[in-house]
Amino acid sequence: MTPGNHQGPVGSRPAVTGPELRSWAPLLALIVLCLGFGFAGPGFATLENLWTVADRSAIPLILAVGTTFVILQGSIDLSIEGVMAVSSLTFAMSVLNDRTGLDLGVFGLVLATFAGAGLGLLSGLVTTYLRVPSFMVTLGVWSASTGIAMLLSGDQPPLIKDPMLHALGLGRSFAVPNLFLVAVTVVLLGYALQSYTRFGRYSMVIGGGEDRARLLGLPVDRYKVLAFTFAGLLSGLGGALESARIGLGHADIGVGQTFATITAVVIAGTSLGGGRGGVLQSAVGTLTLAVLTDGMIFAGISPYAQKAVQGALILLAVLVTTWPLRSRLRIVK
Amino acid sequence: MIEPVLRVEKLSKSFAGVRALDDVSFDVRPREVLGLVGENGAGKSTLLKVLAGVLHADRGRIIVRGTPVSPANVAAAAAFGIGIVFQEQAVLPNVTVAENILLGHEHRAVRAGFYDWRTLYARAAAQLDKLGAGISPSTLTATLSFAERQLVEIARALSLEERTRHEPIILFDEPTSMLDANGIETVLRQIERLRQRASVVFVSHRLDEVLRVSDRICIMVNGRCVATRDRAVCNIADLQRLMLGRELDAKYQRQPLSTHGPKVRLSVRALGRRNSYHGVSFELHAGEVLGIAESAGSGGKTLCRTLFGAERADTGEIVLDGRPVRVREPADAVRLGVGYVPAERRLEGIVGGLGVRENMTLAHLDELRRGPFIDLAKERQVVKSWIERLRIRTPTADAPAHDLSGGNQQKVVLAKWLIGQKLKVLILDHPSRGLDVGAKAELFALIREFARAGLGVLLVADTVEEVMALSDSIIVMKDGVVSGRFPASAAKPSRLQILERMV
Amino acid sequence: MEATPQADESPPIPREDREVRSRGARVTRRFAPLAVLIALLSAVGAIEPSFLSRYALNVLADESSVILILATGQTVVILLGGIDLSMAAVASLASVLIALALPATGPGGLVGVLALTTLIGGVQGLIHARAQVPSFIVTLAGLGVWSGLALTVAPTTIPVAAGYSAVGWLEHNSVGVPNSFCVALAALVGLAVTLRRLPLGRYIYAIGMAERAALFSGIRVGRVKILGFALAGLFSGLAGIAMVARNSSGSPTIADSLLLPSIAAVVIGGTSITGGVGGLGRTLIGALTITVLRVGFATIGLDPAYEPIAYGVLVMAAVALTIDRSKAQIVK
Amino acid sequence: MTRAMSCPAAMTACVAGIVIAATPAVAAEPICDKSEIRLVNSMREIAQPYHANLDKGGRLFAAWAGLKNYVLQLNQGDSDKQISLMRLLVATNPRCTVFNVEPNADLVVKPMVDAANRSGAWIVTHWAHNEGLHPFDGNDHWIAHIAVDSLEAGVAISTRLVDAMGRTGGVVALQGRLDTNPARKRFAGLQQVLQHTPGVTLLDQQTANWDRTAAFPIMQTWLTKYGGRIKGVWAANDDMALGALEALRAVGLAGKIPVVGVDGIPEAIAAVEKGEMVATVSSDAYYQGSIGLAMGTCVLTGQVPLPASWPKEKREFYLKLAVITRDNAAQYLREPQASDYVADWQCDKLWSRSTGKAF
Repeated sequence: MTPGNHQGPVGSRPAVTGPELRSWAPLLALIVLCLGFGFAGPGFATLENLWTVADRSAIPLILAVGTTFVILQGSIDLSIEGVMAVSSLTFAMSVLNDRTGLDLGVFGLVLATFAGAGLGLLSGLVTTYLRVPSFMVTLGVWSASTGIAMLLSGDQPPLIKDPMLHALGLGRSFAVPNLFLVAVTVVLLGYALQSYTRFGRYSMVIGGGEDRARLLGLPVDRYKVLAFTFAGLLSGLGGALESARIGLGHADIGVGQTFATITAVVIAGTSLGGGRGGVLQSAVGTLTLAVLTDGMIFAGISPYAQKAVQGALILLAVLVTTWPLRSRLRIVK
Repeated sequence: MIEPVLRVEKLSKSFAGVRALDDVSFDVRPREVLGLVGENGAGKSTLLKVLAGVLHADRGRIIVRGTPVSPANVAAAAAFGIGIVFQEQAVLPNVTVAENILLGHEHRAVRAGFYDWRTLYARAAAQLDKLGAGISPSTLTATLSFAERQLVEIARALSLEERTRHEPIILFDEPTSMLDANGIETVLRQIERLRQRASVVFVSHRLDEVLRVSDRICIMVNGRCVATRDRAVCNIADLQRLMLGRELDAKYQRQPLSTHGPKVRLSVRALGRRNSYHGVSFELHAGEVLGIAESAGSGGKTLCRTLFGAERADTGEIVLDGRPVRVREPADAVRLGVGYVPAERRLEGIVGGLGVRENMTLAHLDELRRGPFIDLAKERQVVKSWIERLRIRTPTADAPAHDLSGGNQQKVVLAKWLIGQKLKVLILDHPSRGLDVGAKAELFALIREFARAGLGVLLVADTVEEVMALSDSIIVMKDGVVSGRFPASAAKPSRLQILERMV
Repeated sequence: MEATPQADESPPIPREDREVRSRGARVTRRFAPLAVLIALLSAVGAIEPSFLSRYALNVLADESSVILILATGQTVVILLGGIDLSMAAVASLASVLIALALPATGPGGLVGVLALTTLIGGVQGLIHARAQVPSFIVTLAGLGVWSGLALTVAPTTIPVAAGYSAVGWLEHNSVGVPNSFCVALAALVGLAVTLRRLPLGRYIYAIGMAERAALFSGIRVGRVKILGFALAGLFSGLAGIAMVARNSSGSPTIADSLLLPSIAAVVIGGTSITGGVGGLGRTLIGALTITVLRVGFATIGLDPAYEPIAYGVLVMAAVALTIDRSKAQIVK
Repeated sequence: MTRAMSCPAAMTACVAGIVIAATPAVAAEPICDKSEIRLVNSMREIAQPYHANLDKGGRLFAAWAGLKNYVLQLNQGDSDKQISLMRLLVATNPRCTVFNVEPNADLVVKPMVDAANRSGAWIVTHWAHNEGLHPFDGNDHWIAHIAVDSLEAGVAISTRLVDAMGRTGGVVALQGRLDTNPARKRFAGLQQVLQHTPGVTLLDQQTANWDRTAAFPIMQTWLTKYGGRIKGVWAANDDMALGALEALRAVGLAGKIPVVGVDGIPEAIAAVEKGEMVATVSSDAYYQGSIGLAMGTCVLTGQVPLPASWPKEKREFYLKLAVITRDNAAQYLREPQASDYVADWQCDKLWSRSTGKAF
């Protein structure tokens, strides 16, 4: 290690207060945001609206959990929209519908989820074994799977006729939207994975120092593939559930989700460099976006503005997390 | 005679034609601490990396407790009971101490992929207790001091006891180089304790440390172990003499000329950078070669990079040709007529993918322009002349630079600066690193030649040989301060005098 | 996406097999893309002969012009080792501004808009270089901000009320080839000359290949990067103009569908996504390939769904073939 | 991958049109032999029922007229591509080619008409509104522009909505993508109606980009924001109406709060029949997908004189609108046959569905 590169100054204690403090900032931001909208106008700070936000954030939460592990490892997943599209159609065409004779019921959900996992697996394998940067691979997978979805969709989006699944997408249990319950389960599961399994911990390790992990002979590639597969799996689940809610399978079902999900993951302090952050942070980020969107509709602001706001947020978040790392010789592509 | 736990037989390893290990052989006995000393580039780290499975030897045998082994990677080496302690940067800051210690062999602590944190902490704690280190296994490693991280590294190496019936063999690769006094003290105490349960190979620049902890000391020169001494029967002076190895070839035996003009090219006044060096002042005259001798991490290298704008200085000023200057980035330095030949040649010296021609002219394209365009004809002709002048061996002027040998790459880097019309000061950072003897001699001759042309040459190196061979005046740095000055006017210092002030 | 500097100790790849590999890569990089283009053209031509008629090829050229312009700008950024995801969005924004400005300002407005988009690119470059944020984050954010802005400025399609002539000439044929294509080609050649003959070009390649070494050769890396992104901005503006010329109106989403195709054009052409290797000749081939895919597939009545699939596969294949694996041991 | 521009309303087969002054009986010289004629339907995609039906309509006509050469051009919402595809096709045999164009966006009409004039191909356009751009201004190969009065569509559904609300209470409106003419015109229709209905107030409006997935959460938020004050839901197309309907269903309000949309896609018609939606405007995609081809064929076979000689109102006219409500929903659920349209395809009946109202 030459003094030239960006290690902490020799002998000094590495600075940790920065990140530690920041990890609470997003939660505060979320609370402040809620208070702000709450005081801005009536109706926002109501239990009913709480459930609305919950319902709105359900599917983004599911997507965010999957993407978190990929980003924790320092990679990126841009294929969310495409994967959702494929799983949406797989789902709609495998459950009771007006197109095919199938009626797999809940197994349709499983099937669609696995379809997503398959695409994730593909991204993972290409990234690790052909050593292609993940953002190019997933860009390609995004495009390809959109095409596949269009093929499946044909000249008429398949309508879902299964009342049970439709109810799953729309209904509530004990006043709580079903999808939100699913999302919470996924988040908890994700948190468990992150803190109690080798997959989760090694994702941290890989993000923290892939070279070190390889030096110690850890099967890095295996866990990378696993992360992409898991992300694909949850994108698949998200696509299927979105279809269950809307009642049809459509190739455009996930439009805008990639951008939104990455924003959600990043704004709450999960570093795109990898190794920092986690599922809970992503959850906070997702809720922040949901509240923001909800509040903006309350305030009657056009969704076009929201695009801009999201853009600004992602940049701000990354600026805040990477600013301390700046140094004369740091190379960033 | 006791059966050695580790025997190394005629181990050899070369990088791009340069011998790093040259038939090196030695033994490590049970529960002994073997110190490994030698000038930088003597091959110490390479040797340890080969033993630990990070690198692979070209020839030779590693024998552990009578059975020959060839570890494929760190994990494999660990299985043979060999553990290595890297410098503290190696630990992962973003996970817990326990994970760092047991990474890759959590075993019972992870069942079917699920972590049992209690067991994990318990097992990690067990390792830490061996060291008597008061670190909680559940702390986030980022919150530890560098010394504490070093302990975590040691604990990790120790943990392999659990996997071998035998006592482990622990390799320390300059564990103290990045630590302050207290840190060093802690680590050394740990090594003392280890003697109760393991065999240790210990590499350090600091001879006093080595003498303090080692039972025997193996002195390496140019990739071979030239001598092994019991601690009892030797002192620092002996070690230093041995480290300097065989008497140098005549071509390095030259009286430093002090005929350089009175003109001060560069003067550095009380320059300081936090945690690296402080209060450094000197003057570099036109036509003078000023050598900074130091052992790695003593601040001299950083100082040089500061003068080139690659690092920031906190205090002091830099005066070039009588004018105080500010260098915010290397580009500023280049505009001012300062050149820098970096030690990390492949990373910072050459653009491997570009041709020799493009590399040579990269820094001075403005001087080769006709209008806005690069005058290719002129460029070719200039490059051609320099290839001849420096006797650069390359198939064509457009051959990709990474296809050249180290020595010729270094000449290309040199030419990159010499091409400049208004070059005033040339900074050389370990210019002969990774070059074979012949290439060295040729390079040194060139440098002296151009110095005479009124250039101010500043050299930083960690081998006395290199500094002596080139310098008119010599400054020795240790722990960030100037520990010795040998101006050209004064009598020529002995190599021992210099080494004393380095280590 | 941070380059991991290798310690000097680490063993270099033995020269001979590196040569073999890089030569192999060089060959595939040079010829594979051209082969793909020819194969596609002949395949489509075989099924629909009229596709190869001079007129049809003219239409192809015209169609390719916008993608070509975007890809040309993108090439500079990718050669630097970065990526610009915001170009299409900026082009859309530009189209709206032009449509709004032309009636009032006439040709002068074009200059203004170009200046603005150049500035936009420059600012993104500034944030990337000075705040050291990965380019694809900065531009991903930019993608959101600029298209959001475009939609807010003008949520509707804006027909060019007056002064269309200022851009209309792009749609005519003067030398038997659509002017828009000539302009795109001219811009590409101009930039190609810059890359090959101006110091700036050398700097761009050097930075893409070995940023540290470039820095240590006294190149003002930050400044060059900012310039590169500014160029990308400029070309986004040009693309916007071409769009307005072709549709005689501007729209906040007019170019958005061209983001992926334009990036694909660069990498399919054989320019390495890790930077430093490639060039505009390849981008020209890439852009034409993409265009054949876009209109060719539809012409032979192939289900349009196969088009994105082809992009996806080609992009991955191209990057896998052209990426320089000896550079970074760690791929993220 | 930009969002779909959904396809706005048109009109219905059932209402008999006021037949415009019949064309001169004198038949002109045939321009092409029947075998040479090439029919082209150019549209966004076929992933939506409306578009699928455009295509089906076109094929029905081709089969009926015994024309083999039918080409379908899809642009996937990429205006640029829609233009290029046309330009490419007219590379061969332009003068016998007829384009029936559903513009991806207003802005494609001019370039495509130019292409027709230059190449000698024939084109009929639908929907778009291009101020100051008319077939009769020397665009001899632009046979006709068949527009749909989106304002009228907006008025039609809005009237049904306020009636269903008993002319009091609050309305929320889901707008289409604002850069499309139908979106603006239909909303204008709503505003017009509200002006004359003081009892009804517009609580809120947002664009949901023609998109069901986007409409759903917006509706949810409104439901919590305005709760009981929402007495009616207005949507600029059926897709968004159905999205809002799902949100209502989630809180058990489906069928209790009147919803209106435009397009008459099967799902919506079904909802109307179930009483969950009050009204939608069925666009007779079959008709739109075939009439342009019919016009072109009549011109090419010389059964009608060259368009240049036609009166303005035959070159540019609105389709009449009819609204689907619970009473007549049933008949729209059945798949149409060629026989339903043969009457409209006759060369002397080509204008049977014009409102006669000039622009």
